[in-house]
Amino acid sequence: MSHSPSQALRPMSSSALLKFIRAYGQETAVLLSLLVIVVVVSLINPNYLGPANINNMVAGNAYIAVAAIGMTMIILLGHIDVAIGALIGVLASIAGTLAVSGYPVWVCWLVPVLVGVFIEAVVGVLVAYARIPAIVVTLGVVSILKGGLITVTQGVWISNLPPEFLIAQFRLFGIPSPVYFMILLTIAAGVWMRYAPFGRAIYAVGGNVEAARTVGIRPERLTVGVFALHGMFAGIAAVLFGTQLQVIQSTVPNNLELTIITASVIGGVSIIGGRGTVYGSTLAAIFFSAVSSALVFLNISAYWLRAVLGVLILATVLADAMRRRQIH
Amino acid sequence: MTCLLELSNISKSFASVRVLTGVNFDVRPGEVHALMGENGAGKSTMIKIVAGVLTPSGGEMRVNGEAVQFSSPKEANARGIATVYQEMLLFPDLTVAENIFLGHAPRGSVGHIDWRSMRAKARVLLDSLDSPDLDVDAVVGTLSVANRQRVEIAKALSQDARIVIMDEPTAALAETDAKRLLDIVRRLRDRGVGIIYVSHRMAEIFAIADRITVLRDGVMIGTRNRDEVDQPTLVSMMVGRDIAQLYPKAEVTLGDVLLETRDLCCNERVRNVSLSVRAGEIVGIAGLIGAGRTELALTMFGITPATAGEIRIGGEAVTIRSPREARDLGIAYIPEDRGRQGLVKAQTIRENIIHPILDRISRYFLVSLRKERSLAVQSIKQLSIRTWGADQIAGQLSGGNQQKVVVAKWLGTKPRILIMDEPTRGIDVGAKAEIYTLMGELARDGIAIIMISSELPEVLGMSDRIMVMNEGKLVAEIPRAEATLESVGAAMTHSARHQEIER
Amino acid sequence: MLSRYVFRHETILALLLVLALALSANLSDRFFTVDNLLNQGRMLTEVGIIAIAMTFVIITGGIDLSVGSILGLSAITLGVVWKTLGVPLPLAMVVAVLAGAVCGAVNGVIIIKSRMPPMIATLGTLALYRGLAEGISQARSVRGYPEWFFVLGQGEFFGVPTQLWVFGLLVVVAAIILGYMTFGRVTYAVGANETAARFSGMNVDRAKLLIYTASGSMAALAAVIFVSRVSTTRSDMGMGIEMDAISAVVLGGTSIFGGRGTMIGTLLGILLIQTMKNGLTLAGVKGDGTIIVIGSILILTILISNLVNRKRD
Amino acid sequence: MKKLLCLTTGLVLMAGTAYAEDVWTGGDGLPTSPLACDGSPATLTASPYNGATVQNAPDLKGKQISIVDVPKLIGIGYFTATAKGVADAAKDLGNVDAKTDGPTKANIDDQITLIDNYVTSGVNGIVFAANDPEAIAPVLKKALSKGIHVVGYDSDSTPDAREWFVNQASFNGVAKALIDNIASQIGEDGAFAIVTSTFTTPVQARWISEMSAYTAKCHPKMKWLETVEAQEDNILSFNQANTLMNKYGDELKGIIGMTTVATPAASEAVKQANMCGKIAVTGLALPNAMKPYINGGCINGVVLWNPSDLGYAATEVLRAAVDGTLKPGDTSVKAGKLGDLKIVDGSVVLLGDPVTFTKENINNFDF
Repeated sequence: MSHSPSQALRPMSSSALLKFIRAYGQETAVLLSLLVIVVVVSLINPNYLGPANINNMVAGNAYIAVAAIGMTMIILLGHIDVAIGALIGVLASIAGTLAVSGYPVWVCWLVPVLVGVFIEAVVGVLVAYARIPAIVVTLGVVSILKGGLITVTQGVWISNLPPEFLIAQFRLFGIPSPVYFMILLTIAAGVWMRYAPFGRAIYAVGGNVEAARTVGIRPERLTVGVFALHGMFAGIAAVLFGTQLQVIQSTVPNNLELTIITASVIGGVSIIGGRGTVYGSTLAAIFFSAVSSALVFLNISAYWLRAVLGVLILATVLADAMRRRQIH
Repeated sequence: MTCLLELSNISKSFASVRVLTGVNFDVRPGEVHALMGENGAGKSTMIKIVAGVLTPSGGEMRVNGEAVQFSSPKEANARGIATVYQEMLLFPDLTVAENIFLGHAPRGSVGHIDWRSMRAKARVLLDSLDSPDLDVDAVVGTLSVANRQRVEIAKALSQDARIVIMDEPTAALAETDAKRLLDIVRRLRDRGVGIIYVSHRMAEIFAIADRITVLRDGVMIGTRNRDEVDQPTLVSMMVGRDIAQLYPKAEVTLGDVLLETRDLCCNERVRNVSLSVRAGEIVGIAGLIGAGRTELALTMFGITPATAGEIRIGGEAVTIRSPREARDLGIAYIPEDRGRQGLVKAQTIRENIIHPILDRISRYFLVSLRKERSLAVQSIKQLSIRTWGADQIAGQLSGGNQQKVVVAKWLGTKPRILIMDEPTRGIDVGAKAEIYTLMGELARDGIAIIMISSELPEVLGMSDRIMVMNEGKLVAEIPRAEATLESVGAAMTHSARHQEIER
Repeated sequence: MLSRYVFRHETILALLLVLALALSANLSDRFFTVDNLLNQGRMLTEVGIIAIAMTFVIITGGIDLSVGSILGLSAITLGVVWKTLGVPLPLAMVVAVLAGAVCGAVNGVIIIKSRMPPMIATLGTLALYRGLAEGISQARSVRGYPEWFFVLGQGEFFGVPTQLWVFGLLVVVAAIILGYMTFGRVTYAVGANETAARFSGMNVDRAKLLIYTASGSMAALAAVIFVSRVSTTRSDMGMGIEMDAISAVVLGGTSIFGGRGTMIGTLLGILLIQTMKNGLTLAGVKGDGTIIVIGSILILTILISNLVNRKRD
Repeated sequence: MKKLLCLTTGLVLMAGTAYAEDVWTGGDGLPTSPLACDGSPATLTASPYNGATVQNAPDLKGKQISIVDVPKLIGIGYFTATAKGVADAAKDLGNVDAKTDGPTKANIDDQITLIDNYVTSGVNGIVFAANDPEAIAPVLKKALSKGIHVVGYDSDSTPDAREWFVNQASFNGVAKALIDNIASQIGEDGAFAIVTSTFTTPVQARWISEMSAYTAKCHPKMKWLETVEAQEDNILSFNQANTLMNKYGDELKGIIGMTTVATPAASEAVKQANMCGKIAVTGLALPNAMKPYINGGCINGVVLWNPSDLGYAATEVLRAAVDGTLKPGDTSVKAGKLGDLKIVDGSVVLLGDPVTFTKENINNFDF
């Protein structure tokens, strides 16, 4: 019979490589794109592949990659969080304020993580139990966090941070600590989402809520849990973000939330939920800094960075849409 | 012998509507107990109560002699009850192995999911179901219907189920796959599993069931051993009256041929279908789910335009590329999935009824609210839709009344050709009778009706002619006089091409 | 029944608006002056015009995140076509609106053809259009518009700001389309049940294409008014305005899942937000305090409305 | 799908390359007037008053007034410092109620809306730093027409939309200070790069134009490598500075930060890369943010005026305008603790020369 798409795919399943690519198609695509950029640009200017630049490219967006881990889980569930940028700003300021007030550094690192967990858990409750769409809740939360941050800090930069607080500047074997955080957290989250029953439940709820209920999963509880977890990653990302330099601004990069969401989506998370891994989003975050660095190396005005990103988002999601059509 | 499961005097009401009244039912080990009844008879409600999805309003349920009350499917699972749902509650993006074990995967030393052992166990399970061809790492979304069914069954068995509920498991299967499935059911039975088996297929029931229970209108009509009953008895138990009474087929003088197709194709799903319908004629189209009946209707209605062949209306060749064009040619289509395709449930009756004729009842693009209301009021009266008014939300109506709204909205287009896809699915007997009467009246008014239905009694009762589809092709045409359950049923399941769909 | 529900949400909103107006008037005697109120009208026009089209978009179950970028790109188009290419300004205005329409149509085509979720498709074009705006303008502002051009953004007509007439007209037209015309019925049907709409013979794709094109055109119209109001063209114009528009629409009771919402609700949403911004500032609350209040009101209103709604089910 | 992805990426990058200009300094393309290389003062031509006049202003001479300070945005150290200056001046004057409120993003629309609301609420005076000179003009004119005094600082509007503008330092003065500073560190044949906010920011674009002209005139052998954008974002500034160092390797001798965000971030990048002494950083910066680097010896010196003084002066000028002690045609104005400030170009109050902060003096400043 020829009218079922499954027939066309089945004979390939014998090949382990193909199986891998099929399961991690988007991740492979991002990795390949990254390699293409690296090869092309380093041919034009070998300095691009200098150890320092590699370090910068990998470390530069590490906090985005960490935040994208949580965002990936949120999107897997079929939700979204547009407040993540503002949240990172707030949590970084909390960390900095504690640090200059002389609290022990572990308190300064831990408290923002806990606050992040708390805030996102509240968002999760509003989404799961009050059934307000996540985009509406987080749209409101953005305003509250942004306004709150300015009101509290009065816009003053936090400087004179104690050196031992600046965790993002620690290096091990010449590699900055954010790289370790990014890699370890990505792998930990990836493994957890594959091997922990709770992690698998995220895929189940994202793929088919009703079916998930019949196998004993409670989607509401899970949603709150995942939002809380997302808050934890936001907290870690905020600490990495805030300790990268000697001062903490009370503003975050423009459209930080969109960058994080984009990393997740380009990394292969299906916005409808149910499919994707965290490896792709981390690769995508590195990919962004590689592109942004490449623009400087190629003397392309940064104006075009956004246009490039836009085309990339469309291309990847288009690919995802086409693949999905093949499956169903 | 103790029963695995015993229901005594179980009732269930939704709001004030009683859907089950005093049902007694039991399942013994190593037995296939078939559950029969027309749509809306209360079968699914009963199944859901056993599966722990619904809690009964009254009565008692015992598992292995112990009284139980389930508040979630998980609790039913823990008692050894597993369900193979008709709609197949699977996760399309996950693999076969994971679908089977989700929620109770084998754990490793640190509580992690042991993928290796999970895949091995899934392999063993599938082999025991005689499905060695099914790859445990395949993504379920890419599987055929038959294979998904096997995954569902494996999932049910993965928890050592002692009682397995199967809700119309063969509804979507071709003959060979259905036979294979029956083999699997027998294997389970031989292992001592008790099986509640819901099906419409008479032949199947007689091939596999040990006992048969019939429900009608939420009431248990009776339980019989297989060898105590024959088909006509079962049918009259299910229908509750003479077929002639339920299906008021009036004699109508047939007019000219209104709709004709010649070698109509739509990709692989509809293959070279040639048929014709005359004014006043009711043509029934029978076939299995997936046989291409709905696809044929969608092609004639312009949702999936024809890729080859010809459609003639009143003798003239036409092209139909959209439902709007179909409507303008006098074709109306009552879709099979009322909630998804037929109605905007969140809107009022009034709004729904004018959806297909927005352009006709508006002037300068402004909707005539007066005409809208009068049309709605008139339709409510004509089809005796039970509602408090034209402004009631369609989704709040009962299934039968929702179906009448769908019929009303399409009658509003003044069709000459009416295609009805499963026109009585999920509605109560009273509403069914009304729909049948209406069909008779429409036929008398000279409308050509094509009725697609999986309920053979209905097809037999209402049609002037019966067409049988199989794998996208028209395989048989049987006049009313010669049509019997057997003849039509055989044509339906007999695969035109004796090839296995799965390798 | 639907209309009853809508009535409920709008009642909540209207009450809130009255409350906000009363509070503002109480807190500052300069609030309830014709001058101030008309001036607030001038301020809300751009977000308002975008929110009108966004209401349609969200009722169909979609979303358009790219409107801010389309605003920027259209503004740049206006400036570049007029100044660099030397096209007469009235014609340049038309070209700018057309450019917005094209951007919107591109969104529509992507969403319809690829069946990509609108949020992602427009997230992509958000970046793309802003990138184009920056690339085309090379980040240069265009200034020096002739005096007559400012009539649109800074002038008055019978004592009322010119753009308020435009906005008012558009609201009325949109309310008629949504409430009384066949296209409105199609919009609701598509949002509530796209398949059923298709099966009812509605041209779903055409409706979506029209709505996204309208969304782009409205963003472009807002761009022209904006340029006229601030006398200059910059590529960063309209950044983040999509969130303001979406907030207003959602606050107005339009369901983000589609199928439900009214123009009156959106109008009330816009007015409520503007009243709070203005009233709180006049009362001496700073900008950061104001946005906290607006964010809280957004969540609370939807929460209350949801709870009321659920009780009724 | 992978192909599609790679292909589009490649295409876009190529298209971008093709479009890229040869040497793009990031200037605004307007005429420039570089100062003399030897530092001889530019001749200050007295020109007639070209600011606006306030209409129907009530006579508030010596009376209590309320003013609002609207910076480009709030939440960055620079404008926090100017706000402090405004508050200090209000305290020193004793008869001014001052308040600072601004948008959270450097967004023209939010700023305009904010000012408009304050006009309605009936303040007596506005001091502002414009996000866009043209865009802000209509609302300021409206304020003037309602008898509200308007004084700009840091970033001007068009002159006809305000009475006075307090200029922290002339554009060509800043340009000269920055270029001379970097030249003294990296030599006359050194190569340097610029990290700016965005090419759309008028003030930065103006400075860059003047710097480019001054370099061509007085340090013709110096090599201007490129200008990169980093918004007002310190992480991005840090990354961009790193990328510049990696791209040019040994060729790059100096980085100039055009914002108070970019300069410390670039310094941090140099420090973290252990390039102190090999790559010179200068630019505009607040002393507090630079103390670790300058005291640590990594950075020699940065340039800035005292932003607190800038806010202070703006407030004093506004008070003088309200009191009528500052009138069109005046050539200087008394500004409290700052003494007499010169007035040039018709309506521009000069704060004075920019200060170069070095190891020697930086600890005397706290902002």
